[in-house]
Amino acid sequence: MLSTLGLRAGYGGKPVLQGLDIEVRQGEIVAVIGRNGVGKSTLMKSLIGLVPAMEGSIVYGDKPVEHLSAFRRARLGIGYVPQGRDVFPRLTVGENIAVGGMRAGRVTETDRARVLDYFPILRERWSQRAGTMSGGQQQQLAIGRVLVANPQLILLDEPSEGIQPNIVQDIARIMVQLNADTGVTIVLVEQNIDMIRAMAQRCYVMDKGRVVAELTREALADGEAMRRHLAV
Amino acid sequence: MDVGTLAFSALYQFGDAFAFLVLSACGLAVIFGMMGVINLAHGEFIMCGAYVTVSAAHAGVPLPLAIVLGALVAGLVGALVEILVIRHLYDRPLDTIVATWGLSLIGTQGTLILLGSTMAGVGTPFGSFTVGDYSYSLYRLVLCGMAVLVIAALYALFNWTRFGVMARATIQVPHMAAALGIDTRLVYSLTFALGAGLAGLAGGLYAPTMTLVPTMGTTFIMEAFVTVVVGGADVFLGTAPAAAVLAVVKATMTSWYGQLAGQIGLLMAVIIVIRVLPRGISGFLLRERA
Amino acid sequence: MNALSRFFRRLEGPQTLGRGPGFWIGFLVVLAGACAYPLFSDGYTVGNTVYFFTWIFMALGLSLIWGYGGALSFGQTAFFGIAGYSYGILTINFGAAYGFTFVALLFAVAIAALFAALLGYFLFFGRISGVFLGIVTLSVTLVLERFMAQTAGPEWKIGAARLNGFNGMSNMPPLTLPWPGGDIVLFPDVQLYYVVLGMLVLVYLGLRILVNSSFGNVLVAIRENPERAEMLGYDIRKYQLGTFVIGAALAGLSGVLYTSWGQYITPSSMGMTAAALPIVWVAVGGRSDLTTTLVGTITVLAVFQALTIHGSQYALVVMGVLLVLTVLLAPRGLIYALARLIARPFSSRASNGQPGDA
Amino acid sequence: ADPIKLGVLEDQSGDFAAATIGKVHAIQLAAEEINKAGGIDGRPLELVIYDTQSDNTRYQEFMRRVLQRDKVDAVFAGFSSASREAYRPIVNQFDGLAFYNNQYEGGVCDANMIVTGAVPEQQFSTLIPWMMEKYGKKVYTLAADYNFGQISAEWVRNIVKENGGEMVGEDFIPLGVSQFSQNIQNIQKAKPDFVVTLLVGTAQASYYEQAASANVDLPMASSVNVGQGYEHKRFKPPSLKDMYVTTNYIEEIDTPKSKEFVAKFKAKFPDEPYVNQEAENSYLAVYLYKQMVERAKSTKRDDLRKEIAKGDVCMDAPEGKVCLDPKSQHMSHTIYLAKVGADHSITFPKVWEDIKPYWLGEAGCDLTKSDPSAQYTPSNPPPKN
Amino acid sequence: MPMLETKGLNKRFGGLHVTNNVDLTLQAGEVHCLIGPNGAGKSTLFRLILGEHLPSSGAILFGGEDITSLKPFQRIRRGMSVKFQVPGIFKALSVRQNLEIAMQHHYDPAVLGEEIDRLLAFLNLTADAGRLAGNLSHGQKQWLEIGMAISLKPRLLLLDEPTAGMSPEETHATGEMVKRLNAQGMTVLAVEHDMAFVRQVAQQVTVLHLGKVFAQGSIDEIVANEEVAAIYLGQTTAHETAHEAGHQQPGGAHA
Ligand SMILES: Nc1ncnc2c1ncn2[C@@H]1O[C@H](COP(=O)(O)OP(=O)(O)OP(=O)(O)O)[C@@H](O)[C@H]1O
Ligand SMILES: Nc1ncnc2c1ncn2[C@@H]1O[C@H](COP(=O)(O)OP(=O)(O)OP(=O)(O)O)[C@@H](O)[C@H]1O
Ligand SMILES: NC(N)=O
Ligand SMILES: [Mg+2]
Ligand SMILES: [Mg+2]
Repeated sequence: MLSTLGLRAGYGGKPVLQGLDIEVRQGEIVAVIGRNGVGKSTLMKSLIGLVPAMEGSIVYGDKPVEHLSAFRRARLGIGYVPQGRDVFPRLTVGENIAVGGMRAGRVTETDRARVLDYFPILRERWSQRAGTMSGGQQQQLAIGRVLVANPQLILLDEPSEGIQPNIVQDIARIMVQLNADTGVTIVLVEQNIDMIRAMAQRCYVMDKGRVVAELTREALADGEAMRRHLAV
Repeated sequence: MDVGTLAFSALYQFGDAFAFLVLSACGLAVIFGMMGVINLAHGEFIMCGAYVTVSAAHAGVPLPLAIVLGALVAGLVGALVEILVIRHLYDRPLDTIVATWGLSLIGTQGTLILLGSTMAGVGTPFGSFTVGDYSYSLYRLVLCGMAVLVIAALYALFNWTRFGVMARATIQVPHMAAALGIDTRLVYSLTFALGAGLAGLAGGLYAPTMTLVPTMGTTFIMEAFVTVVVGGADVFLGTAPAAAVLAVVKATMTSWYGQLAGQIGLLMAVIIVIRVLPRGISGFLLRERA
Repeated sequence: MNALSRFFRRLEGPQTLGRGPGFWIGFLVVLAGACAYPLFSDGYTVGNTVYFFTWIFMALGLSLIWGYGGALSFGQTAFFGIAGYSYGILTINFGAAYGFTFVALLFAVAIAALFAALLGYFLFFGRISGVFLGIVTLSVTLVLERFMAQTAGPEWKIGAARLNGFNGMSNMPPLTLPWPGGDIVLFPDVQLYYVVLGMLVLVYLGLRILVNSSFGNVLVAIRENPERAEMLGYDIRKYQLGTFVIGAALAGLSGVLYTSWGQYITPSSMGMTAAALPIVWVAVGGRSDLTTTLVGTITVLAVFQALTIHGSQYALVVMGVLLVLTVLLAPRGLIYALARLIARPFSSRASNGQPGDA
Repeated sequence: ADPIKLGVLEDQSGDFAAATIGKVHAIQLAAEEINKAGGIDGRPLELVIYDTQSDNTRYQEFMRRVLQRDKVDAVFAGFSSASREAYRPIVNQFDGLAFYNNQYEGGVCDANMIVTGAVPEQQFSTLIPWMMEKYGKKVYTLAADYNFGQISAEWVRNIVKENGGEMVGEDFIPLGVSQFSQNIQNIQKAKPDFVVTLLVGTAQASYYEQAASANVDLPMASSVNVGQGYEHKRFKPPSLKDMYVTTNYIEEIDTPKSKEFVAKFKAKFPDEPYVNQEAENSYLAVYLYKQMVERAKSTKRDDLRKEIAKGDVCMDAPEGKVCLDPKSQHMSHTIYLAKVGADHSITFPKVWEDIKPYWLGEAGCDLTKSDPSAQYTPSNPPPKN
Repeated sequence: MPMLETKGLNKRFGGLHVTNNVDLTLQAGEVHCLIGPNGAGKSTLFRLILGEHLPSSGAILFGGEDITSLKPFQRIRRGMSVKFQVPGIFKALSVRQNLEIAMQHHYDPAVLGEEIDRLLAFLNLTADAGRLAGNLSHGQKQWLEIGMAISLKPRLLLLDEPTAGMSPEETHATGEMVKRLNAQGMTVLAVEHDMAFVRQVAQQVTVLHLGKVFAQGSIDEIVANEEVAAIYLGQTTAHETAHEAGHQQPGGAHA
């Protein structure tokens, strides 16, 4: 479904990702973990195309996409929830959702209703400007905005950040449910171990722009092993 | 003189000032108000629209069509300018001051070199009508109507259509819009072209009533900037009320104390409005944090 | 020696590009060249160079307000004009004897600064920022221009000085140095050149000290993120006001020097075109550094003048093209780009800690 | 022989270009003719031309340059009065000689200046009484709100009063204003017999189109339009219908000298849209200079002034005979009353010959006796001595 | 005397009553955590305390002084500082300069350089000192922002989600830092969604819900509160947190 080979990408000519290989199969939920600044977000950005690949390849489906610009990749069915939310501050909640759905033409009534059922606060605040929403509300909007277009691959960059604990659990549940129902593939960057455990089937550990380990579901369950890897 | 005549003349003067402010400003409201590009070449897009309109009219194209043609050509030039220059400057809007200043020099002097220092006019259509003791130009009412129409059309475009929402999203957080599947380059080009086209429309509409010289754009530019800024960040909740407020001040001052007072009154009104509403009229209407 | 090195340390810091012995040796060489050059040149060139110099103060002031403080003032010419007219009014009324012209210079600059203080109070304590600030300052200068343009009538005079409307005010004496055995009249020639050069060096070094002080730190903090700066306990309004007044005083100094250079001041020096020019100079050089602003301003003035001389009707087109190309090819300013190019082989530090050209 | 150098500082771009490019061309034409005919006393004319871009600061830069670096013998400079005032201190400082070849508000009494343009006493003392006689005594003035407009309006006011008329209104328009709806209404309200339009710059010319489309339909009188800005060529008829202008030259003047001048001009500059008053002023100024130099056998300013002081520096210009007034160093002119018809054709209902620039001299300016440098106005005349 | 008191604090945005009669008391020297659902009004309360928003009604007392109408910078100078939810750093300036701007008026110029070095080391940013703050990773920005806040040596430190985006180890280290600062006498008010962090540092917890104070007490009391679990914690979290409370160990407990 998605794989990178020897991916190097970074900012201003300096690579952050130093030859990174991952492979995600159709319908999988794969987590990426690592300490601050190792390049997790950079990986996500280069997968969606916001950071250009300097070397190496990114294959999505069976097509190489590293030369496509971000909007083309999005139109191929990749949804991206960035770290730091990046909602459109002066658009209303409703308009944010509408923009999320544009890739697939217009948002259908059922899709919208589904997303609003996931995150009732969005329905409540449908005409509020997104920039005035609380941090956690914005995060929910950022996730909802992507789900409304029914992507085949979702890139989630620290989706739990700033969200209240019970909704974190809800999000994990929703994602797993979605994955089961529609077979959507998910790549998840997270620091929240409970969320990883609740969602991920597999996990890459990153350090200094490389994958340094891969953990199976069993290893994920083992708290000690996780802790060791995160302390690299 | 009876009250009806006086009332009509006051209304006419207000409408006339309002139309000039709105039509001067609407293209800039898109390019500067929405996109954040400080477009000092705005006047040259207006001039372009006027020149094309008049040239077409001289060539026998009916005036309404010639005006549309003026707007279209200005829009095309806008698209070209966007692709060649502006596109590279979105992340540093202040630098657009210098770039568009340069474009303005090129536009003005280039026109002078290519087309000479003046162009013959086409004359104002529709003739005049009389109310009480005064006779008025009918075309001025048309301008007024066009101003209202343009505002309504823009409001509809940006709030009710897909393109409008896309454009606003793109301008607010471009990388995220791209990541959601919007062709942001295209949206930018189209939006800029729209702004340039609106400027061209203003030029085309005013062309029959004005001297045609390469520097004619400068007579619009101060009014345009002032209206857009007093309006504030939101194009339509801002520009229209700003133009209305400023038109009242300008028309009143002009009729009482003359054109100088009108001009100074306009500028003072700007200073006072911004002092009272530091983020413009729409900033006040849409109070928000962030 | 210690005091000297302490002095030099205050001239350097993250807020200015030129650093280290290499830069200062270069500075002294350029300064020596500037001092020596009138000896090898003709009166016209010297007078013309003074003319270029007169504008630099305004550019440096704008660099401070805009480049460092992040507040785009589109109305520096208002202070330029106020000081220019003040100088005219004072000297026409009180003459040039006993070095009064320099007293008038100080008064004129002070009047501009005072006006800036009032305006700045109104602006910054009213929390006006961004483009709003630009438009208000532009409006102020345009009001002054429109007003002065219509003062042609004989009723518009202050003492013996007719304001003289759009035609402008003339007949004021040039700057005059009191000198034993006859005052030296500073026509645009060698004497005036040295006086203005001296002022320039003082202002440049003074501003370097200012921007590299803790004041300068706060200034760039306000530029980057005013809310955060306030949340660090700084009363940003006062810093902005202070900067605005200093920048205005420098614009005023330009105004006085310009007025005495050509014995003429006109409302159009406060008009739209005049108001945009300083922004162009500063932006082309690289607004967030004093040195690039200084060099950039001279470069733009000289290049544009040369183009006008040699380019006939194509001059303005070529200027326009050059401006567009500069912005596209040298995102942080022409002089900045050149400086980086020159500095690169000499210092590895240059690439460190400098914003990337993203 | 050494060439005689003439500096030419005119606005070939910017706001004033439309009225000024022709001035440069006229000077080039005159210089070419003179050089073909052997120059001035055998010395060829060499022009040093700079484009002042309608920018006062450029006048200051380049006036210094032509005088100090290029060391020209005389300078032909300036369209707007502001530009003239900008360079005048510099001409004074270097004691140069400058020709101002533009009609203007009058009053410059300056030993370093020679003015070939017409002044209000020439244009208004002819125009206004004629108009009052023909159309009536109620006058409305619409003028540019700066020195030229204000001082010209003062002249109009005074002349109207002297002739027993009444000013029913005056409106001043800041430069650059292009919208006139309110002024049009003011004029209709005042019901004048005719309107004096002293509008300057390309923006203000829009008045005519706007007044016509509102059907104002009043006769107009002007000292500056048509002759300078050839508005009758730029606007569609009949917006300038019944416009009367006193001018010392326009290309429609139907004399052999004039026709010859226009023919030569159009042959050399086929793209020139119009040969206006200032072009002719500039053209004759070059010949005037030639004559003075030849008589003085010198290019020194003081020698030339001695010739001027004799009071017989005259020549046959395309407009007719002109002479230089020694007291003010201004020019006498043939003043043509041009009438714009409904189809924008020009007729000349009246011609006044040899109208002198009398005011400065009568008011007390005498450049044969002293070397002042000032500009006076009727309400601020020279000190009487 | 309490360090901070809010009395009947109200804030409305249009029809939205975001802060509803909040009475909050912070004793000097305590670490107080503010929790509550998204949109409960926590960040808004911070902005009210800092003076970024003015309350619709009510009063704020700081060290006994009524500061309700003071400007933000005046409040900061009286001894508070803040780390915002969204990092507010000087993006185009170097990391070092960010700290210098924060610290320059709080340290003797002679030792300023060393103090900055020390703080950089503490924040794990020594290697990044010369880089532009805007180019840091999200977590690094959080650290920098925290560093700027504590470098003012405030009496009251306000932290809005200080550990968002941090790994468990870093979260734990942040908690230890808060405790250390507290031991030195700093009063801390922190907003957090990470219950492990709250448990690690909080001496007092206030739950905000729909703009009102919903519950108050020790972390154990709060976790035991069924209603809080229902609106905020969710069942498993409440359970796990209570469970892990038994054997606290570094970096061990996570929401
Ligand atoms: N815009 C940028 N320009 C330059 N360098 C950057 C930029 N964004 C991030 N970096 C650098 O790239 C490296 C990786 O950053 P990235 O954001 O991918 O880290 P991360 O693993 O997501 O960290 P975190 O957990 O803190 O979010 C860091 O060293 C960071 O400083
Ligand atoms: N300017 C505003 N206009 C309208 N509503 C606003 C504004 N600012 C905040 N709100 C609303 O006030 C409520 C409280 O927001 P606040 O940011 O204080 O929440 P919070 O408790 O910090 O939440 P989170 O945990 O998600 O950060 C939210 O519902 C938000 O949408
Ligand atoms: N001389 C003029 N018309 O300004
Ligand atoms: Mg990240
Ligand atoms: Mg919050």
